[in-house]
Amino acid sequence: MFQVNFLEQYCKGCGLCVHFCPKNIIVLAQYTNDQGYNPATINDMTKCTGCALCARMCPHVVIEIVEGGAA
Amino acid sequence: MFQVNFLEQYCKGCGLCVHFCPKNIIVLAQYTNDQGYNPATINDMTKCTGCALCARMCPHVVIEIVEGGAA
Amino acid sequence: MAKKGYMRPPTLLQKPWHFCPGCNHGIAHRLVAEVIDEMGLQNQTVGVGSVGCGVFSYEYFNFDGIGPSHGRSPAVATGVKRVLPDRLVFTYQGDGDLAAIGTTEMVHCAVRGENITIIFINNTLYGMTGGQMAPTTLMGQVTTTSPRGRGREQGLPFRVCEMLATAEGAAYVARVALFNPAQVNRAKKAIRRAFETQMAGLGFSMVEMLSACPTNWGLSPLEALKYVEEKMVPTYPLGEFKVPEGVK
Amino acid sequence: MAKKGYMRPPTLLQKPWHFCPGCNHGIAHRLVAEVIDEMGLQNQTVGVGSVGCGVFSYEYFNFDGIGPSHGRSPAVATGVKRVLPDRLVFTYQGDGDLAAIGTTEMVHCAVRGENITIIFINNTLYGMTGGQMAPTTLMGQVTTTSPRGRGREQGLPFRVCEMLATAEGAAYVARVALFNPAQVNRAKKAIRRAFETQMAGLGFSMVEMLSACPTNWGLSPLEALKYVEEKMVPTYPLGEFKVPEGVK
Amino acid sequence: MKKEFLIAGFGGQGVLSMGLFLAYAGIDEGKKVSYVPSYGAEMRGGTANCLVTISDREISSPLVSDPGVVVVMNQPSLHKFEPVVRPGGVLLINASLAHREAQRQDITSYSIPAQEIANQVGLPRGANMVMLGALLEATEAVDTTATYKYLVKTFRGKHLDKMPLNMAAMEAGAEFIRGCQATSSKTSIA
Amino acid sequence: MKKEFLIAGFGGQGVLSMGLFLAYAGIDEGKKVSYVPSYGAEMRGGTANCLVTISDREISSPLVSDPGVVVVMNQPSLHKFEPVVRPGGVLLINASLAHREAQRQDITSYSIPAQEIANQVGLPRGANMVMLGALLEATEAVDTTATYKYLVKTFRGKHLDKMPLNMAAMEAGAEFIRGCQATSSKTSIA
Amino acid sequence: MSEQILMKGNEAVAEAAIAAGCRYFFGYPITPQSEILEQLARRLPEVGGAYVQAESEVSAINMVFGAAAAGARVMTASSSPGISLMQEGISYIASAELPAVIVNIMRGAPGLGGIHPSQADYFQSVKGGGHGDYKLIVLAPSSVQELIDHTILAFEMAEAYRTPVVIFGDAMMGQMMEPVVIPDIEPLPPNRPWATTGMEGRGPNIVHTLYLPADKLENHCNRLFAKYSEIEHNEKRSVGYLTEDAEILVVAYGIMSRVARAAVEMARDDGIKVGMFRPVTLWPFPDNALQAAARNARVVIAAEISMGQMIEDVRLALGNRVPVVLFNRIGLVPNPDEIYAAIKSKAREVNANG
Amino acid sequence: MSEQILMKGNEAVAEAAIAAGCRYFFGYPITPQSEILEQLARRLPEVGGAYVQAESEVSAINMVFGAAAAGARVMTASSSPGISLMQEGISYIASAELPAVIVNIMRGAPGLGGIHPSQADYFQSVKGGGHGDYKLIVLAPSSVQELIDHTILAFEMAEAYRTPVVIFGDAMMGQMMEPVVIPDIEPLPPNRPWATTGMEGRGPNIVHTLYLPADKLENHCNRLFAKYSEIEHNEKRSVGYLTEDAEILVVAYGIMSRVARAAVEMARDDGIKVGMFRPVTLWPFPDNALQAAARNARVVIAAEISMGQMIEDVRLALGNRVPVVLFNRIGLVPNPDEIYAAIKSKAREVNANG
Ligand SMILES: Cc1ncc(C[n+]2csc(CCOP(=O)(O)OP(=O)(O)O)c2C)c(N)n1
Ligand SMILES: Cc1ncc(C[n+]2csc(CCOP(=O)(O)OP(=O)(O)O)c2C)c(N)n1
Ligand code: SF4
Ligand code: SF4
Ligand code: SF4
Ligand code: SF4
Ligand code: SF4
Ligand code: SF4
Ligand SMILES: [Mg+2]
Ligand SMILES: [Mg+2]
Repeated sequence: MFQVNFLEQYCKGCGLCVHFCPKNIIVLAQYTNDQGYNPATINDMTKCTGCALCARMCPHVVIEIVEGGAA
Repeated sequence: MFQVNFLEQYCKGCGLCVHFCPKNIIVLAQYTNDQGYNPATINDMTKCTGCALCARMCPHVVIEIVEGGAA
Repeated sequence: MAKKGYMRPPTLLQKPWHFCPGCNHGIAHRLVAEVIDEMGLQNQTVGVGSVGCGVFSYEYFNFDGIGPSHGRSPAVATGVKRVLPDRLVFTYQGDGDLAAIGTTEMVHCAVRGENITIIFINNTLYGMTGGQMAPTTLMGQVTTTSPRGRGREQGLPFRVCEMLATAEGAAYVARVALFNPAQVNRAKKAIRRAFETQMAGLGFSMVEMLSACPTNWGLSPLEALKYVEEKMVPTYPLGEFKVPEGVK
Repeated sequence: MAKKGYMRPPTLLQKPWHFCPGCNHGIAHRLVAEVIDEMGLQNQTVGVGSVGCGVFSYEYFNFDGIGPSHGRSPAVATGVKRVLPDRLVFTYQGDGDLAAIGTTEMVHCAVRGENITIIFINNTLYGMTGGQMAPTTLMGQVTTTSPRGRGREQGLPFRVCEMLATAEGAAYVARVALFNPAQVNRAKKAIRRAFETQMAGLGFSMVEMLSACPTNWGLSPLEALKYVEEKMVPTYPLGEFKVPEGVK
Repeated sequence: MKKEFLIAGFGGQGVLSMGLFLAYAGIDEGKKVSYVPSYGAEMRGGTANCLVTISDREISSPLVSDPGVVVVMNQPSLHKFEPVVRPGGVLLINASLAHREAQRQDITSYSIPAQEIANQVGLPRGANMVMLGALLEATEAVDTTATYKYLVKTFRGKHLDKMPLNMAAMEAGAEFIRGCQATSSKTSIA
Repeated sequence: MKKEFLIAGFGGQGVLSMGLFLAYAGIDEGKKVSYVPSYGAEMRGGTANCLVTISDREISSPLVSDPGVVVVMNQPSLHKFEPVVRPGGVLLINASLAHREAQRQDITSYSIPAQEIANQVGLPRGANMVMLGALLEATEAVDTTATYKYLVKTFRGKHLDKMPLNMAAMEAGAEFIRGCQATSSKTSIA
Repeated sequence: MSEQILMKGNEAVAEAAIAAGCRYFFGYPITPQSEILEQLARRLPEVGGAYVQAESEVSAINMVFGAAAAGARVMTASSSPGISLMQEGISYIASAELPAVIVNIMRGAPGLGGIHPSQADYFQSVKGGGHGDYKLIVLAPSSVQELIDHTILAFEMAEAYRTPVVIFGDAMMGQMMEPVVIPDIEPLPPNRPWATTGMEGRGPNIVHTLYLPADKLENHCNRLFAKYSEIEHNEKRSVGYLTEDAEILVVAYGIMSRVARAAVEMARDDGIKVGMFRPVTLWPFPDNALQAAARNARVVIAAEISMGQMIEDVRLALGNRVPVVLFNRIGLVPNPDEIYAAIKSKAREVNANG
Repeated sequence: MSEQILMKGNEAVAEAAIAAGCRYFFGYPITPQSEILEQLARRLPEVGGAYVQAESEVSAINMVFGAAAAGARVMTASSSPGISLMQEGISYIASAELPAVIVNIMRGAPGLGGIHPSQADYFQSVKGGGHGDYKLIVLAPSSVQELIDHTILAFEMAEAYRTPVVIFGDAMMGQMMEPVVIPDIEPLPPNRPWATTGMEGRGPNIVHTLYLPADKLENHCNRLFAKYSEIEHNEKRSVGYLTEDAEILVVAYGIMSRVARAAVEMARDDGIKVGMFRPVTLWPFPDNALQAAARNARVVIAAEISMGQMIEDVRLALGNRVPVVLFNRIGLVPNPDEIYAAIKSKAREVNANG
């Protein structure tokens, strides 16, 4: 089990994590953060494989992934 | 027959013409020109083949070679 | 990337960045930080920034940093390295900074075989100043100063790696891209090899990264990555142009 | 040289020159003048000089001439050529001028494919200022600023032709020498091809001439030619690095 | 007569073009006009704003610290610019993105759900036009007709079909203000 | 006491080192000294010259337009510098390369076949030492011993064997002057 | 076109250059002047000219050297750090007596500074940032319309005197829009018999700056300075505003003069006898006009967006007849209130000292 | 070594730098300063330092930036055109508050000019050749021994104030030889806790010059100028010679001051009441001392090898109390006779005006 944490206030909603997640579990939220962007978020954390492709592609170091985590 | 003319006052006595003349007919004079150099000169003009190798190598455009000439 | 999970590299300060959404500068920053951390060099590093969208690098990295004038980073790095030969000294430069105004400094670091590393972010234009044509702009590419698309009159794309590889003093020269996770991994390896080249004292090293500028390309972040893959790579082929013996 | 005999080319004014005895600058000047006369371009030429021992070129040539600042001749030539695209515009530069301070201007003329010609006199050092080390100085060569012989710390010889040939915009690039009459003839041919490349609008052209500086090498004029042949050529191989279709 | 308008928001919200509409309308009315956009590096991802001055006399300085009319298109701009409104001036708030009321009592303020209105009109990217219409109604800055003229200029050619919707958005903004004014007294600013 | 010496000739004739000998001798005698060489681009192939000042007092300006002593090592230098010799001063001409006598009447001049003398001494490259010896004899510029001391310094190490010939050249130059002076009256310059 | 259009200062410079017959531009991007490049990249090809983006400011100024030598009407533009890089080239252009127009849209400094409005390059252009003795004509417009008028004037002056002319703007003037009219002039093509265009029908033309014999160099400098004297005689320009009875005189140029004028108006409303003097040419500095304007002044306030540079020329013009004090801000164009406050406090002093 | 040795000015600068503990030099050849490079290329490796020949002056000054940031005592040297190329870099170094010594052995100008002695870069270094508000300490030695002493002083000042220091020489001073003594000092190694040396045991050190928020830039400039005030307070240096009763005062610096002094001596022999004032620091300019020296002056002669640059600072110091006239030559160091003649003619005027 992996816990994917988003430093939400840094996210610029670029959608790269959304695109590169092989499990298709990341989406951009409906609301906007303080910067005015729709931040990325995960609906179903259980599907996450911890592959970190999302983090690899994130240009704003928004994503950290820890094993075990809150799940 | 060729006439090799030296613009003597421009000669800096570098000796390149002396070295590259296949007929070995160019020598540096004993006297110095106004610039203080021993200018190149030819003793036996009859041996000159007009090959112009001397002029090709002269860095000061001292040498002109004309066919016929004074000989 | 054997171990799973992912943590922010400690040499990256936790701050919001000014980069636009989807800008590849952020990925490049992160990779540099990761390699420095993995090599344990945080305390031995002097980072030399530049003027361009990467201008705040010294505010984001958690190690000593210098902000030089536009294009002169390789000269500044030379000054640093001669004084501190055992430090990791690298520059972080855009294509305008490195390949236009800073050409002399770049070329002579390579020619001298100066023992520094250049991290080179090629996004085909001057990002920070609003998207003007750079020497690296692709043929036909529209920018604010090539409004009809770059034509022959405006020159031809400058292939920096190919040029610098001709310098005997250049030890490691590679071009990588950041348009998908595999490329990002490769890019990271190249940075590591470049830094290893330097720490082994083997001479000049450079990693060019083909990098997306969604804002000035007028593309979405995703389209911009595709543009890198489909438009940039044909002009700027990827690969290692020079690898020193000790690092293979 | 089919016809025998030899006359001063009319585009060379008849004046004493400041060059030292045996200096190859004189030969280079003469060759440029000969080609321009043979091509009938005296009235269509704008010569762009430089700062170095060739600084007085505009006083020796009998055509329009410009004396720019040190190293910037390719930029000046670009300015001229853009205004007068049908003129023959060439620069005459030493290795310090071209390959050190003027690197950016040179590289970008090649990268842009600017339709000008560079005549490049490589004598491995700064002649005019008294023989300091240049980027082109040979390994081990003693100069006033490499008093122990150039070592690795002082960098490695800069092979300009090889580097510029990587630029797509560079159409004709050749390295010749002046150490004997056969080489001088070859050098002249290269100048002719470079000028033809330009007049045909094919892009950037350059002829590098390995050139003796007896004064600063501390050699006799003859020894200096030998030095070019035996010491310079191995580091700077002669040949045509790029020849455009139209000129072959 | 001299009026200054500060319009602020995110880049991309059409803040700068609102300013241009105003300025051109001013020129059309024979007024002196100046326009100062924010620009450069700090624009990116951050706020954009512009300051428009419309005056009967030569404009000495294009900059003022206390503009009479301020339009804020988002929350950060509200924070930043509410304090600078000239006492007695007008503050127009895009309530769709700025989620609080004005705090000052010495100015007239309007909270306008510009996005919602724009959506209703059928021009979802027209929140700025809604705000512009509101501004014209709330301040009598320039004649609305003058603005429409510039609108025509802007959209002439292939975008002319967008004219009606844009005018509708402006009108909806104006209508919103009229609704508000029915309940409060309108402040005219000098 | 302040004396200025101008020494001029082709580059390579040892002109600059003659000046150095003088200057060091001056230092050795506790005098103030300055030395200004010509330099740079126009040196090449052209003339070289240096101006040495030796003085009891602080030297205000290292440049003078009318040096008391002038040595010309070749014809062009004779042309150029004969006119500048201070009236009453001394002009020493290397007659081997300057093929005319001095024309001025208000100075003392010596024509010295320096090359021939050097050849005789067996130091063909020592024309400058011949002229130096002549200069010292003709002007009492500095003590000859002081000059010898510097000579020792210069040649110490592997060139010491060259000392005697150099001293002989100087002595031959001095001797030539003494010969001349036997027929004219010597002018001491201040 | 005589219609009023709203234009950014930078775009206005570009359009004015085209109106003045400039067909060649060489430059390198830098905020806050890049719109000059962008506009000319679009426009020059349309009018048969060439926009060349140089690889650096050093290259740009040397391309200008070449194009001017080849007889073209030519311009470059940059902002403070870029202008610093041009200093060697500018010295060469001045020495070679080439006509050229150089636009400096000044920004925050020193170093990288920022992109703020600034007037801190006064010393550089007015006193001499390059090596050696030379002068540049420096024009200081204060509105977008004046940016246009001065750009046209700059080309005329450059050509009349064969000398480089600098136009000063700042980040705000470059960016702000005002309604302008671009005059419909028909400039003659450049007439330069000395230009290096290929020597058809004449002897060789040479453009250079090397004067090895000392007397040649001295002659050259004296000749240059004779020309500069002529320029000083002919071209000093300034604008006074309510100076007649002014006991307090504010001296300011460029954007700052507009702020100063607004402050003067505010203070006049309070009955303070204050006027404004605005140098339009910074070199030649309008010293006589300033002396006249300061006739009744008891204090002079030099107002600058710098740590005090123009103030030296104000002091040189006025000697120690009247105290000259500095009002300055950095990084921004101040509000008229601030200068107004400075005027008021000086007015109190003046009254206190009777 | 305390023995007197004969040394060229250029070599003396090099040796003095080594004595001052400078171990890094970055430079590019140019006549008439190349002997500084050549001497340091020989000597620095002997003392464990590094001589790096830069590929241009632009690179050289930026290498200096890097080495100074990395904590080293560092120098560069050039001559007029080369110094022009350094202007951007100098503005950065001043803004970043890096200690560095920059030697300018001035030569004929503008443009390529020549290799003559010159003092025509006064405006460039004293007023500001780079962009923005900054000041450089400028020292003007007048003998080879002073070149040594001032080089050592320059390193001390650079370090004390964290600011670049310029040393002015000219072609003659660089080339002429005088007997000198190199002082045997033992400078401490540089102590720079702010240097970017790798952050072992502390947080990151940053050296930069970007201040985007306007208030940050304004603070930065105010802070810089507070430091400059301190320097103005502490470091003004000058030498007077027979100024007490001088009715004519010659003001000259560097090599020109020696010529002026000789002329003053000649005129004193004629009974003319003339003195000399020599600024040693050109910035900060010793205005107070000049005012004192000119107390009794009825005319002041500014003597320069330029078309008149220092004369502006003389005028600024003296206001319009006394006429200030220019004596100048270009391309050469004049003979004392020439200044003597100028003094004599002024003496006649002064007497005529009684
Ligand atoms: C001397 C100088 N010239 C120009 C500039 C303006 N400038 C700042 S960043 C930049 C270009 C940046 O482009 P690049 O290096 O490609 O970086 P990017 O922003 O694209 O990452 C320019 C031209 C400057 N700061 N200094
Ligand atoms: C900006 C500037 N820097 C340095 C110089 C000094 N300088 C004059 S010629 C020259 C080097 C000439 O060397 P090179 O170009 O190789 O020509 P060469 O004399 O060897 O033929 C230098 C450094 C200068 N004139 N201007
Ligand atoms: S770690 Fe992998 S699976 Fe999990 S969210 Fe990220 S990309 Fe998707
Ligand atoms: S990649 Fe990063 S910045 Fe982009 S949407 Fe995902 S978390 Fe946000
Ligand atoms: S032409 Fe040939 S043969 Fe005649 S002198 Fe010259 S080199 Fe000798
Ligand atoms: S090659 Fe020319 S310069 Fe040399 S010796 Fe012969 S004629 Fe004279
Ligand atoms: S402008 Fe381009 S390069 Fe710069 S931050 Fe934005 S996306 Fe990145
Ligand atoms: S110094 Fe060398 S390159 Fe210069 S003229 Fe003399 S020989 Fe030729
Ligand atoms: Mg870029
Ligand atoms: Mg060379």
